[in-house]
Amino acid sequence: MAGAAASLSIGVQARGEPAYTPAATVEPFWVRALLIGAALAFLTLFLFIPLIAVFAEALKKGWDTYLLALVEPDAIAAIKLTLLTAAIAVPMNLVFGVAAAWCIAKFEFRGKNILLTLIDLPFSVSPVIAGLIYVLIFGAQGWLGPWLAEHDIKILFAVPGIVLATMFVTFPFVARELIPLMQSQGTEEEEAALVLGASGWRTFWHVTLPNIKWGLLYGVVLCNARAMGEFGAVSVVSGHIRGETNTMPLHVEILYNEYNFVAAFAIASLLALLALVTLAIKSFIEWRANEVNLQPDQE
Amino acid sequence: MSIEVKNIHKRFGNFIALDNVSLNFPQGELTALLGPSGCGKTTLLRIIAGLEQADSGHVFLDGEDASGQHVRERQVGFVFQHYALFKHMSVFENIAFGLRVKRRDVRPSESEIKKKVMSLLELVQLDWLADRYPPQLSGGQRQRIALARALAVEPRVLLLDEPFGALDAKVRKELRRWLRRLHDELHVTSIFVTHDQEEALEVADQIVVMNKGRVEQIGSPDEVYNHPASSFVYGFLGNVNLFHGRVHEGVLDSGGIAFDAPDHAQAQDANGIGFVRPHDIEVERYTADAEGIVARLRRSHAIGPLAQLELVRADNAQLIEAVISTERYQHLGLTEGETLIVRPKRLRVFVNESASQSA
Amino acid sequence: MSIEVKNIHKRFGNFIALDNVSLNFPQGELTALLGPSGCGKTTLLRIIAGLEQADSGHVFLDGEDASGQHVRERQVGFVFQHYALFKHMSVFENIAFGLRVKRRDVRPSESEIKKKVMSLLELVQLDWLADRYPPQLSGGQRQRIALARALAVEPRVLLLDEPFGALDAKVRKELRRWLRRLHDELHVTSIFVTHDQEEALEVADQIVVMNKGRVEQIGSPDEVYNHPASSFVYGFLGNVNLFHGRVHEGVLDSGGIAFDAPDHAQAQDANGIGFVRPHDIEVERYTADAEGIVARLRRSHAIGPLAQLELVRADNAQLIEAVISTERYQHLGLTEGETLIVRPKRLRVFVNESASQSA
Amino acid sequence: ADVSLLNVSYDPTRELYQDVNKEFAKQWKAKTGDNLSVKQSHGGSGKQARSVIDGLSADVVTLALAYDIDEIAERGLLAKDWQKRLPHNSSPYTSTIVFLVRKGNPKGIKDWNDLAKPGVSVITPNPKTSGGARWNYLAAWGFALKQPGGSEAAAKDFVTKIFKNVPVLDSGARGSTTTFVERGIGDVLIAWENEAILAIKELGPDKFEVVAPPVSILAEPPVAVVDKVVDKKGTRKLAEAYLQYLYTDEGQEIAAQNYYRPISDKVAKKYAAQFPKVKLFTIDEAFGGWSQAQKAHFADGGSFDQIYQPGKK
Amino acid sequence: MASAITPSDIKSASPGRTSSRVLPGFNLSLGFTLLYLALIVLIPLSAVFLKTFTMTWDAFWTAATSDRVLASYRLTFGASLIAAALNVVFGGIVAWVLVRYRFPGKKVIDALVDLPFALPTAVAGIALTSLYSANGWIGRYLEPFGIKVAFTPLGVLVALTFIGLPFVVRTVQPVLEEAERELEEAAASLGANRLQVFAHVIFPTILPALMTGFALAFARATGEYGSVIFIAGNMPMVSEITPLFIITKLEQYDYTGATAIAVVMLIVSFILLLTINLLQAWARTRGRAEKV
Ligand SMILES: Nc1ncnc2c1ncn2[C@@H]1O[C@H](COP(=O)(O)OP(=O)(O)OP(=O)(O)O)[C@@H](O)[C@H]1O
Ligand SMILES: Nc1ncnc2c1ncn2[C@@H]1O[C@H](COP(=O)(O)OP(=O)(O)OP(=O)(O)O)[C@@H](O)[C@H]1O
Ligand SMILES: [Mg+2]
Ligand SMILES: [Mg+2]
Ligand SMILES: O=S(=O)([O-])[O-]
Repeated sequence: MAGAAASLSIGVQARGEPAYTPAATVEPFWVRALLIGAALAFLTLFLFIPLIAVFAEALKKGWDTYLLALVEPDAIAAIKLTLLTAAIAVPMNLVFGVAAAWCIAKFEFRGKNILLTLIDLPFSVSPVIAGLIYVLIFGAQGWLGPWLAEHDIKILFAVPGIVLATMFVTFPFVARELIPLMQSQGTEEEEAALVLGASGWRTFWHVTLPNIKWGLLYGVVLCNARAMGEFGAVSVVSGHIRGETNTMPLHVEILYNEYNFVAAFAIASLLALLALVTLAIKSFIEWRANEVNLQPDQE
Repeated sequence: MSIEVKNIHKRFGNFIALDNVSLNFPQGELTALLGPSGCGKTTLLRIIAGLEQADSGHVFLDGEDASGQHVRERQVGFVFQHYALFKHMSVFENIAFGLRVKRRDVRPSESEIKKKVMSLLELVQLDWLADRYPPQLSGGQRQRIALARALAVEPRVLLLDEPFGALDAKVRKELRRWLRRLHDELHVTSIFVTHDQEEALEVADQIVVMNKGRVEQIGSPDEVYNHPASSFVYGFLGNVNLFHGRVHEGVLDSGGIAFDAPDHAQAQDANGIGFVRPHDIEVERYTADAEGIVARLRRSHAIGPLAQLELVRADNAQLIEAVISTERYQHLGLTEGETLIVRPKRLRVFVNESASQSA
Repeated sequence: MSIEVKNIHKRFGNFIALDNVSLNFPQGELTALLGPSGCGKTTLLRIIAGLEQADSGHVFLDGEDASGQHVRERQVGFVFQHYALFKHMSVFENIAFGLRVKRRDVRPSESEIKKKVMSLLELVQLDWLADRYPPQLSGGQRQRIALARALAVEPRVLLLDEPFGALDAKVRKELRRWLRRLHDELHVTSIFVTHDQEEALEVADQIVVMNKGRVEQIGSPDEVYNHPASSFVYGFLGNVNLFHGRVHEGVLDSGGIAFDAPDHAQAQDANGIGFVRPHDIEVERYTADAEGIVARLRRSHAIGPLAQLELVRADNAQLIEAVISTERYQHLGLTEGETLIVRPKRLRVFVNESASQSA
Repeated sequence: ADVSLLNVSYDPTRELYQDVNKEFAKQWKAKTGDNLSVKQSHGGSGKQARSVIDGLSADVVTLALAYDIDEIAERGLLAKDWQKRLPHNSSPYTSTIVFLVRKGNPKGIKDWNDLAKPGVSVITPNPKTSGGARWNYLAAWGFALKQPGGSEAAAKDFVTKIFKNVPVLDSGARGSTTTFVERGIGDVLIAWENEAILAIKELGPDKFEVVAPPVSILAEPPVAVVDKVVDKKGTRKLAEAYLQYLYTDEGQEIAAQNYYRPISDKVAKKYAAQFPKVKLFTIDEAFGGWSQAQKAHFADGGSFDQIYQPGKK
Repeated sequence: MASAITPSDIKSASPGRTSSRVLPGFNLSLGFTLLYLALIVLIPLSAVFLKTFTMTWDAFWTAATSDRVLASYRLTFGASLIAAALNVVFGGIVAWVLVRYRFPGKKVIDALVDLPFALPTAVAGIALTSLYSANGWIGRYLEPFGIKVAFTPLGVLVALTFIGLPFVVRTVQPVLEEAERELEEAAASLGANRLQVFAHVIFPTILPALMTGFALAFARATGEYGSVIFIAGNMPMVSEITPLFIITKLEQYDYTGATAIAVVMLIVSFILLLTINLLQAWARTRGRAEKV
């Protein structure tokens, strides 16, 4: 999902109203109304109603049923697994994202564009294929399968496989958020710090990091949302063992298949809630970034 | 501390940014690096600071070869055109940064740091801004903070890359005078880059004029302005009128009028250009017998001490700019459209562009 | 065509950007709108163009009320500070744009358009750039193309909002002269906005000085420079030395030295400030019996026709800037550090800030 | 001690094995003192078999059809003659294929013939991915063969007609049930008997009814211990006991309670009322066994690929 | 992805310069980047290609171009194309409305546009299915008109439109935000009416972003699985998408068949990415030239 990053980089930029809306470049009222109407209708049909539906279904039988569905042991196990997966995949991609952004944004070297393309690659690979590749490598019939079996190392149908697939799918998020941000910031502040005698690490911690922290946080937040929500890739490598290798999205599917719709939507609503919290955090980050960075730069 | 660079070469890909540059920056002086955009000023400054690596050549700080030293160790103060203040740190923290990142054994105590920072803030006259953040400052204020930050670590030299380039004309003028005063107070060896000749002339003790990666001239403001070593320097350092013509045995013939060119006594019918600054042009009412160039006054305006005249030569319709004192202007009672006699008081002839170096 | 604005008011939220502005822009003249940042220059220009709506008041183009007209219909040429060229169109297409979007019945044929565009390109001396795209042009070239584009639709008036604001000092100077010449050729009623007083003084026929949404003064460059209507105008139009003191019956007493203030014969021990331009200050060697202010020459530099002197008053350590001709400077043989006598040749006293209007 | 077992099964057996596991664990605890937890994994039968092949360490597999376990055996995970190791072809319970229709049976569906009528909308999963769907398919095919003058060609024609009436092809049995029940699509759902009864119980006793066709197929979902896995994990004894348990009276009772037809006559009699009388034919007699059926009908280019080409005009 | 709008070439974007190797950590960061990239992305992806090398060309060709697979390509790429186009139109309008107009609830809408990024696809699939099926909240109003959405190719389109929505909005939005209002004013002062301003000034400005958004939405849509399988109906030859087909192949123990199709999809992804990057490079050169 290449686009995520797009939204990201935008995320931390000024998203204010235009300074003024002078008469000369404004459409007649009816055109405005028509366009706003079209936009709202489209969004209602494709965004709002589905979102409301999730919660409506989840609460169909009241709060008690809803809460009960969330504390059911298998649900808890799924939530735990999802959290664990995200807790591993996100920091890994975070470290990667920072390293990649550092070398790409702050240095010139040959092959940079190829590197950028390769970093984007997982965005456009079908999640199903993302799962398939791990089956081909770690499956009992795959390259490393026999060796792994011999050494009793479990990757596929176990947590490592799920984490790997998640890492693959969420691979570019942080990097893609940071690269444009760091590029636009240039290197002057780092150079200033070095001239003042700061070491490399100090420069990074005290100068670079504070400058990218909102972008970084935003990248992490979206990476996390996607890591917790991934279905296709994880479905292929999970094995669907109840209470063991089911992540939340998979658990949703299972509950759904057990005619347990309320519980399915309850878990789904948890994920939707996560998405909403993500968006709220994102909005907050944008707001903060505007507050902090985009104060009148010239007076 | 003195700075010396020797035989510096620097390329970017195929582009030669610095071509065998050797310079001396004397102890305690304020030197301007002046030249058109892209001539390599920034590159040279960055090489001195250690922010860039020269392809060959050496940088000596206080006589000691610094080429191998990391920027961290060179103890230079660097002021960037766009300030490069740390946006997330307060003014105070910005200035304190250089002190706080010192190795523990040489790091001053917090109270010393505080004293130092406050005294620097006083020096740049902005002590009331200590708690602000850079985005809350005006451009001029930011630049002064950037300077204070550079000074905090007691640099051996101060390097400023177009420090006022991002400011508007009025602030710029104010700040350059302020910089001069500051320098007079501190006497740190300083180099500052500019492409504004007025700025260089007004502020610097010494000016280095660069062009296309080479040094064209080095000298005091008076020297480079009044005795330019090349036609390039002449043209770059102020407005100038050009009289194209042929030089023969010490005389430039431009459109039938003869100008003395004593430098070129041995020239034999060579192409030559006479350079005259607008204020080196004498103007008087036309009289039939007066010697000089006949020109029509197209436009004039006299505001303040000087009057600007735009004249058109009667013979070849070339434009001549002249500057005379407003007193004289009023005394002459000139009106636009009238015909005048124009005479260069001082003219410098360069034969051929390529020969200009030897001229 | 003449332009008149009457009783224009404009607010943004609670902020009053224009406060009852009434102005007349005579046919065929080039008027500069001059004032500090934020004083409402751009707002006024945009209201005249129809890009912005005034809260109240009227705009008359050629005597005809245009307040209800859309910018499309006003036939004004507008030139923006950042050029606002269409990046995806070639220079040719940019200039042709205004012609091509005309209603079919009044649209010229392609060959006419071509002729017109080429003649405009010649006018701005850039006919060799027709096929380039804006990103491939220098700032000065872009601005000239923007002007040609505005001229293509044969506007009745030309409005320029800091047309040279984005250019660097040298190009800026060149271009403003070029603009003046162009205007002399075309004689389109033009208004241009600037906050650079030098630019206004050099180029305009008439200058409107604005401050805080109001008009401070309107007049020829000479009038506003030499006879400022208010202390604000005095200060804004050039460097100035201030002598604070008390005015009593036609005399300003500043630090024990008396200055004539004939405008304020009836003032009774009021606060007053004397304004003196640097070139209105006379300087001579110190002699015990000479009348005037005693000051030390802190710094001087004489490049070109004028010498700048930075003096420090002996009595109150205030800074005085003086400008004298280089000839006189050399004649006096001044050296930094010596003590001089300083005398304002011309001084204008304003009593109290609030009373300055009546002064 | 704590011991565990992984039972990889197909979709409709969730409820069955939940009950089995509970009871068996109780018994096992009583017998050995060990705390047993049986892990369950459910999905389409084919997908589950593939997971096992790819390394999902199932101690036992309890799938929809023998062919899937054959595939596992093919990869050497268990002996090829696995089906002989437990009684009754390793199928501790059987089932058949019936119809679920909307209350009152508005389309009057009684028999397979009714599914082929134009205007009847039929829901069944995709035989390529669903074991249940293959039973459905073969049931219809077998029915046609058994009709007077029945031939392969006639059967193909008949099944083609039925699939013309199929508007949605879910990937698993459960998906189809949801489509029929929740989405309200279709007039009739071809389903496992146990699925149909369960659906009525879980989703709407007053909305649906089961229609048993006079003739249908005897579905024998097989179970097996995965040798490779149990040997490695040392759980063979436990796994075998687990499967044996299915054949005990208790096991049979649980199966019957979950609407699987028990093989024990005793239990069968007890629950006879719950299962409609249907004449059942076996896959061996109608198709010559699973591998033959698979090859002829579901492999690429098989009969299903030939008849089901809705995109083609 | 942001790359569209954010030139990877620093020279054009940054106030400073980047040549300086004075900054530390280049080798470390690049080394780690390459290593991690190789381990997580490159080596695993190469497995797919290597697997197909075990097939003969004929086998590959048969597997990748059987009628059913071809039909799934048609559906996947066709629906993705239409969904991306829909998103270009409506996403463009949404972006425009969000940037240019003020109306109640705007902030909320702006935030919610990212929902499809963050919402798990399976949840989206289930929710959309229950809404658009004949007895769903929305479907029941379409049913009388004979419009069936769920379990038809139309359903696939709905799901793909849902997941692609943010791409166009989020690539166009910043471009519109940064578009100089002055350009429009210049055009208006030259006599252009609003429609002409749009056609000649605004549209060309946002065109590259629209195209990038389109390509991104399209790329994402072709690979989408989770949200589609619930709503598609998955009828072979009719509503079976390619990723599902890969899964189907797998479930028939046909690994090589699955990889063959995967390779086709990967190659399409590569080409798409390349297109996107070329688009960006193009936008970038325009951006860079501006600084001349
Ligand atoms: N990293 C780089 N890669 C390629 N070329 C470079 C690089 N840095 C500088 N140059 C080129 O080297 C030349 C000199 O650059 P430099 O920045 O030193 O010029 P300058 O004199 O400071 O100009 P300006 O007044 O515009 O700042 C320029 O032509 C510039 O384009
Ligand atoms: N749309 C707006 N909303 C709020 N305030 C505005 C708006 N437009 C202009 N202003 C304010 O109105 C005042 C006048 O603005 P204007 O742009 O006319 O000033 P200016 O004289 O052109 O200044 P500058 O020299 O900086 O361009 C300023 O204080 C500005 O902040
Ligand atoms: Mg530079
Ligand atoms: Mg303005
Ligand atoms: O679970 S099934 O294989 O019967 O669909």
